[in-house]
Amino acid sequence: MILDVAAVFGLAGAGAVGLGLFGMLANPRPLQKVLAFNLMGSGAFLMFGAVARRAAAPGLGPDPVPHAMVITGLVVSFAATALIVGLLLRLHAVSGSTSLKPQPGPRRAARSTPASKTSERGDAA
Amino acid sequence: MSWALDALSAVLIGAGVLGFFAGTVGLLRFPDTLSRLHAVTKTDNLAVGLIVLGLMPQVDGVGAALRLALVWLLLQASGATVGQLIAEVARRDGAPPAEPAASGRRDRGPRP
Amino acid sequence: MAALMIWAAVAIAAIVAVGLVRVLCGPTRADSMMAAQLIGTGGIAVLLLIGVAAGAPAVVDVALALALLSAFAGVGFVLGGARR
Amino acid sequence: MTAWFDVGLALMALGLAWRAIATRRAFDSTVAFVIYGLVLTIAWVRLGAYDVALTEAAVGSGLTGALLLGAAHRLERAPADEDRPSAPLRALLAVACAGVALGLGAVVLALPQVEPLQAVAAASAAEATGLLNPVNNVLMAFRAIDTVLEKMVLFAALVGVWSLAPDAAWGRRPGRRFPPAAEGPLTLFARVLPPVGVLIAAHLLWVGADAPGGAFQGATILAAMILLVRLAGLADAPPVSSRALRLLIVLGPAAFLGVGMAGVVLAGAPFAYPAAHAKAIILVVEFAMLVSVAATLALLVVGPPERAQAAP
Repeated sequence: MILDVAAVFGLAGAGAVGLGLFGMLANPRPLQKVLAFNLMGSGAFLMFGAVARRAAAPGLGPDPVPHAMVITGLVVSFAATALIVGLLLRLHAVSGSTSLKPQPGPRRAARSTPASKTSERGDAA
Repeated sequence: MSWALDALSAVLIGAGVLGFFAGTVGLLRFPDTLSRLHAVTKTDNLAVGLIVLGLMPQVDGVGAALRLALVWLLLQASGATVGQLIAEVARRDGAPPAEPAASGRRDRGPRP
Repeated sequence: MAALMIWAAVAIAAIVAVGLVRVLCGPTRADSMMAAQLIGTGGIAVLLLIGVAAGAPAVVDVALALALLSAFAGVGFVLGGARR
Repeated sequence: MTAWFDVGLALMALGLAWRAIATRRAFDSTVAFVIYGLVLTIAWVRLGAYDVALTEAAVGSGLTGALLLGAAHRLERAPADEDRPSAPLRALLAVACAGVALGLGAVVLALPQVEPLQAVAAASAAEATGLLNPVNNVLMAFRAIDTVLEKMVLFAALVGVWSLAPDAAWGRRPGRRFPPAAEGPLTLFARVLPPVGVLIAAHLLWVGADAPGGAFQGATILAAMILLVRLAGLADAPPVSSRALRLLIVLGPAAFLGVGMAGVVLAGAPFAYPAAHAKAIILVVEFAMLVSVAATLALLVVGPPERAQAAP
């Protein structure tokens, strides 16, 4: 067991995955769930960083393949976050709430007819 | 000649660290939001400036030194703007200025 | 010289962390934004110091990007907080 | 000395992560998350991953922060609507999540020091492409298909976000209109900063061939500049039905795909580059991606069209 840069930040990554998972399961607010999901992702990326550092060759620096994968992963998680935030805002605009539980009835009947169709299509995607 | 440059760097970087220290002391000790803002925006910009000056003799090439200077210039501009905007938020959220006489001087941030 | 830069970076990180704890507990929104501003400048100073100490000019580019984006984040905070 | 620095940095990151999930107000969570991103940027520099540090600074804290802040502001008055799990259930969840974290931690500690087979492969690709930055070699040559798919994901996400527009707003300008602010520090700033940002983006694209940087990092900075101009009310986004805008968005992925397919004819395999012109081709593709990705990222933050009437 070596406690060097890789181990320290790898452990921090493991901690961030745990915290993110807990936030996603235990926090009742959807926006904070999204945020916790991002925390989980960044923890996983940090562990990738530890792996890359462990494969460092003298004179070459850390393994570039995990780094490239983390960059791709950051972009993809941003895209997913943008999509889910869009869904959340649309749901709020249509139903006046961000709950995923079935509502007793649409609160704004006038606006919900064309729009709820859109949000369902979005949910399935 | 290089020992003189090293000594200059050491003095400037040390002064920069002191600047950050002073800013944080102000942040911890000042009573109201606007004076805390004053402490953060002013001393930190000065401290980064000192550190950048101290690092300039340590990098090779004019390009690298210019990029260091650019970092500081960007921070100056953004510190000035964001400081003003934060003061506006503080005012809207109802933070009272400490003393009416002094506040006029206090909440005006540095110009870019 | 590199050792001195690392020491300075550690000192600034510690100072900023102390200030951060204070400000994060602060009551108003302006205090939270100040926290972001403080760690933005402090983080850039730390990056410049460890970058030059390690002889990695790329870190100055990271600091440049951070300086641009910290301004952007600051404006975002304010527009979230102030302009209705 | 540096070991303690790393430990302190890691503890700071975990403390901020805790604050991001534990506070009640969405605004406070988001601020903690943005600062967490800044701390992670320094952590990536310590890990020697300068390319990732640039991306984390730009995307992890910059753009994601802007996106979440905007959403937090708009959901500020939303009622708390899901039920909080009961205390025993939360304790159980905490134990389970701690178990996951401990298991992952054990895996990290058990990682062996290995021979970098892939590092050698990617570094040797430098001779074929003429790029000296190993990470960009991986992104543009060694695993180019991943990078193409990543652009497709961005594109698909934008299509998804736009499809959330209400029928009445379809084809109009996306997002809300920010009225021009009174002449002040913000408008001055939004006029002075973008030219500097464009320069830095171009610099990152250019040095990306041989040093950390590249099209994606440059694109993020461009996107941030576009958003800054919009936040200051100096310009509005074009309507989503605009043909020029759509061409701009498709340009980068199309160029990359086209060059990749042309590789079948010119170099004998998809996403292979003719060795003599590899660097020039990669730079052209990266420039096309810079423009497209910047537009796509900015539009993802802005959101779907939602104004039923044309802007007043």
